[in-house]
Amino acid sequence: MVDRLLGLAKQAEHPPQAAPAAPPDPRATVWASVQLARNPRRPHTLELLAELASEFAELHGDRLFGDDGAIVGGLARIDRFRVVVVGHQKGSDTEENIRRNFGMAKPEGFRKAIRLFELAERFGLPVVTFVDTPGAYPGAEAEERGVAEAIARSIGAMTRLRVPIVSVITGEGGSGGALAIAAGDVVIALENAVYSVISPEGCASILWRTPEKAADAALAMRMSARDQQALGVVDVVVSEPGEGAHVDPAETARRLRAVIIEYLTTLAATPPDELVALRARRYRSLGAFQDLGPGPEPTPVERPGLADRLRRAFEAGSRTLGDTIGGRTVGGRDQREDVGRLQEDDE
Amino acid sequence: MVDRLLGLAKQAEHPPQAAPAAPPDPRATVWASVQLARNPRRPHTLELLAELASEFAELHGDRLFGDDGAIVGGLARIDRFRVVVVGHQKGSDTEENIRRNFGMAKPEGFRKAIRLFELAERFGLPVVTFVDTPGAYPGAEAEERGVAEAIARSIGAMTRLRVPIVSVITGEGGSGGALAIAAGDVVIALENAVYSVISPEGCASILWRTPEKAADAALAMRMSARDQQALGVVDVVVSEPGEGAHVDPAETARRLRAVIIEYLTTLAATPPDELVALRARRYRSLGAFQDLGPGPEPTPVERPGLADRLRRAFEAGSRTLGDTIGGRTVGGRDQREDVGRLQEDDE
Amino acid sequence: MPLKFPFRARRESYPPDLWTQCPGCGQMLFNKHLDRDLRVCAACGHHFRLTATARLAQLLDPGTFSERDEGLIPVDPISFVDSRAYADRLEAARTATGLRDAAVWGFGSIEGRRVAICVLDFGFMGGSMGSVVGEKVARAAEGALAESLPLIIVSSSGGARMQEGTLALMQLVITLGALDRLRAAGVPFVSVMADPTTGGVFASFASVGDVNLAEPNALIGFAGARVSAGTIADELPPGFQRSEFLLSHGFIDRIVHRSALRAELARILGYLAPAGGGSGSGTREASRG
Amino acid sequence: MPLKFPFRARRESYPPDLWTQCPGCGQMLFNKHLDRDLRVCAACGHHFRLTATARLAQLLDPGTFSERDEGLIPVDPISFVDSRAYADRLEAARTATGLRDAAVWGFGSIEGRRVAICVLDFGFMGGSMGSVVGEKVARAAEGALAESLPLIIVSSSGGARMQEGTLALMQLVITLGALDRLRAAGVPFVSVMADPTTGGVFASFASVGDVNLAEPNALIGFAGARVSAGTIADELPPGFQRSEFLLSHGFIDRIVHRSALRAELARILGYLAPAGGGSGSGTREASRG
Ligand SMILES: [Zn+2]
Ligand SMILES: [Zn+2]
Repeated sequence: MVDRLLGLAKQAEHPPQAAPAAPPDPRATVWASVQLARNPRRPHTLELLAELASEFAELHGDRLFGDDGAIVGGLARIDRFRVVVVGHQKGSDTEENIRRNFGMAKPEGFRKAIRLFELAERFGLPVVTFVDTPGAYPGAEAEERGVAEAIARSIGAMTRLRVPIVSVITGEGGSGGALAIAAGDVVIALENAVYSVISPEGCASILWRTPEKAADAALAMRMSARDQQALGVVDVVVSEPGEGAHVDPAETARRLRAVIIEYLTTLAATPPDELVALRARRYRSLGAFQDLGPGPEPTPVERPGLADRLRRAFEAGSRTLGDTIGGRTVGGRDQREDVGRLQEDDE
Repeated sequence: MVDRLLGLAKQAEHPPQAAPAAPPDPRATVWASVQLARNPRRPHTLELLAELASEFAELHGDRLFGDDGAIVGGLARIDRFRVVVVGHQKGSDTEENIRRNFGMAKPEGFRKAIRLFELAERFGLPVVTFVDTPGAYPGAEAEERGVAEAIARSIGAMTRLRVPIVSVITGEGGSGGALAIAAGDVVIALENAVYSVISPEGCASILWRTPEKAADAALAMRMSARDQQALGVVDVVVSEPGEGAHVDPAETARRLRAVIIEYLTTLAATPPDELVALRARRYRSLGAFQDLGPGPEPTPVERPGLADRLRRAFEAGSRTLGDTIGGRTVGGRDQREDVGRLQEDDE
Repeated sequence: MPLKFPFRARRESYPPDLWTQCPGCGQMLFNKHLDRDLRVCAACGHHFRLTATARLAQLLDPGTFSERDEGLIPVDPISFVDSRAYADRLEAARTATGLRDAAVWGFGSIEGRRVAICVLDFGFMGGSMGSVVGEKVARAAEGALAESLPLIIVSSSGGARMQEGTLALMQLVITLGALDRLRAAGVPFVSVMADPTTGGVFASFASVGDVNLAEPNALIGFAGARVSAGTIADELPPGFQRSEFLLSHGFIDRIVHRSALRAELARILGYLAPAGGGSGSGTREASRG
Repeated sequence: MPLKFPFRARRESYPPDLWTQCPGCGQMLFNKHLDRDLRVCAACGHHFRLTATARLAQLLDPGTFSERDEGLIPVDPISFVDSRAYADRLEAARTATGLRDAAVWGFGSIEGRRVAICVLDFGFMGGSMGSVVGEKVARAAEGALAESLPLIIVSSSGGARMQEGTLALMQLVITLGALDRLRAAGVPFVSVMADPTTGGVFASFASVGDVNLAEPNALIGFAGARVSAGTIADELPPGFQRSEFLLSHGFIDRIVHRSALRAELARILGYLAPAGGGSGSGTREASRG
């Protein structure tokens, strides 16, 4: 099953990237992606759905406090699949941006997502999520209503969901507010999408003590889609038309649609128990550490694992490491035995 | 099992009531109970727990919005039983009444109850609830945050809970705000507790067009504990010391404690599936109607059922009908066959 | 089996050759046109209340409704008397509506898809829920469960029926218990809230749909607006307890114009209960949400 | 097996014969007394941060701690360099604390009751969660599950560790997945939040305890107060992001003074994981909450 997914990930990366003409400045390159990911004309969830889906019935509300415009969701038909969609929604103009809170969800947004995830599970519908947020809303009212708890519960719900989850990072994958709806069985990213543990400005403010160093932080965090693919956090990168998704949203959606359908097809054939176990394995493999074993004396001999391979790869300076390392990185954990109590019937 | 509970209900009604010296004015009698049920010195959940339980660790919060002082809950030890307690809490003075919102819960109170019910189920702890509220808070903020939805979810949670639930109406059983935590396997009531579908003032305002007729409404709704026992809504009535619970809270708690322990003992021995099925049967039997069967022509021949028996009982003018009808009223539905898809192994 | 009422048919309060004034915009509407427009004002979109008969006729494919439990009739369990005896009120409601109580349930089809459906009729004692209404809602849920058919409930009710005392209150438990078993089995329930959906009906089955729909501008709330405003001196927010208020506060999925309701239900059921077993969807199993 | 640290023991920043000024009340506290008082100011109740060693020593019965997975060490997966390389920061943290990373987990006893316990040490890079911390939390949950022992996690962390990039973010999924399996099995998890519990730690395991406890006046929040105040021009409410604020907003069950924490944990576990199988409680089964 893992091999099947890996094979699919490699195939799915179409159309193939042309080799870059000259080695670009990696700092400028990643910062260009950050800018493209934030481009207000970039298609967001609703714009993509208009092209991707033949039908969309939006469902509103968390049944607890409100209806958050920063996260939309509902029932959609993508090709022959009936799915539940959940996605961040930024505005395309100032009025909509205010209404959508610039795609920064409050607790009610994440709790709407949880409700829709559970609806999907109850009726056996696969979930497709679209991720594009600077992060969860950092204001006082979000803290008051427990934004951290809501994010944790949403991630927790995704780990146990007994239906397929396809997540697509379409723009900004900003920290916990992104991950809250991004913990899919497979994570697809658009070419200029970015994904990071903290915003580059936030990282720069803390570690460089000035937000001006955001581009340095973006590079240091390896936040480009390709670098995230190299890390294994992203499974497959979908190239964007022309100078970026915003120049041709329809073509962008067309390309995404093909990959989403491929993954839905594979995942729909996977029994729920296996799906949940594979999802747990996928995330469990995304940690980089060494185990020196028990005993008081450290044995600082590194085994060649994920970390080494990544370090070598990044030091090579390539921006498109995903191609050389493969669609999904599962190495570094191969020698370990205790990956939890999962059923691994087909291994 | 039903017989066992019925038998227990009869025994548990101790100490036996002395026969009333002269037939009291039923309207004055029920109104006296309403006044006693609302007496600010009447012991509420925390006061009763101080006497009932050897230990109480309050747990706070709904994990969603706030901590509602009108409903308290936590972990308690009653005799040899470890239980989860949930109960309304009115204040004993103005300051506390404001903090407790006069025992009128907002959505966060009911959602705290749901959280604690689910905690109890997860760890196999029986639930004991204490009910004493004028009703759910009727203000705009409660409506905004979905007080009706919260009540519905709380009742729904109680119908599926796989642990025993003992509910005690200690004071005012005010409508949906009371029922939200009162849908137990067994419902105990203090002698002067009242239980009604709407407050007597509200009922009078609507049907008599003046709240002045509240005593008439109280009588018409049969809201006394004894009348509720006659209806089968209350299983057992526990007599109060002296002029009422407020004159001797410790003795009141002592009497309640004995009945609670008896029911916990019986219910703890019941397998969860049976518990849930019996609970469903209990409530399903609390409807009074006739079935004329299919066909266009009505056949207005009443079968002697719950309704008839109740009508005869009430027309007799007695205030202590529960004694004559028995601890639990299950009649009137005996001839019906489709009480749902419950397992009724022991019948 | 077509809908049949054993009693005298309700006297239509709007004879087809007369006019009705719209409470929304004040315009005089020719009743024939109002009926053609599904009793929605063509000028301002005000949704008039519907009888159970009219509601079923609008939502279901013609000739598909088969009523169940039509023989259930209310009794007067607590011999309730205010200015008038409950028994007399029941008799008057029967005469006025031709119904035996405020709920009708049965099986029918919506765009060819079979469903269990229960509708409330506000004309029968304000659509209030006593033992018969609670029992019918529960039986509708059990019928849906037994045949694995989606359940639709259209609410229009002032809440619990005071005249049945706490037995009316117990219907909250009865209906929610039946719906919880339906939910556990993975059978869909769509709640449609029409004007008004308040009190014990809103605090029980109407709130807990897998999908909650509402007609525009329906009064939906727990405490009546007058009670709420009178009891607590809050300044009520604009649109308080109307569909749009509920939508913005997260309790309703969609507000649907009556003319679109039938298609909308069919569309939603196409996801939650796909005809033909959902070949396109993921593995279907009855998992507990 | 007693706690053992392979590296040089942490240099205590408070030599026992010297004084420490309390940041809460400004009073000078004799370190020997401060240690005796579990590092709580006797004057104002300010709770100083604890090392992992001190926390374990305070909570567990003496000599009962048996560490697990002490051989897990961090790597530098994305060759992260800001003003200083991640590798150098790790080395400095190791030297300063004697720890290999910010989490220690193992088995021990609290008042004779065996538990799995994981504690974070703010002294190691602000208690931040990288791959080792996430893995240790997950293994603690799995250890608790395997032995059906209650799990206790004491958090003190600034959040996810930026230097591990999105791999640090993925630890939210890893820890929550492991805890969800624990929850499904009906094994209790008590989360204890010490100062500070913020960012990705609060947005993952720390939030989802069956019971959530907090030490008094601990900083607990998602966005840092500075970030929050700076990003959005809200006037911050009083006590913002402190334990008491979280309690009143419904996210914490109880605020517990450090001197009572051990007894409180024993008391709560007496309900959720009764020794001897809970003879007094109802039928126990692993039902999904
Ligand atoms: Zn009009
Ligand atoms: Zn101090």
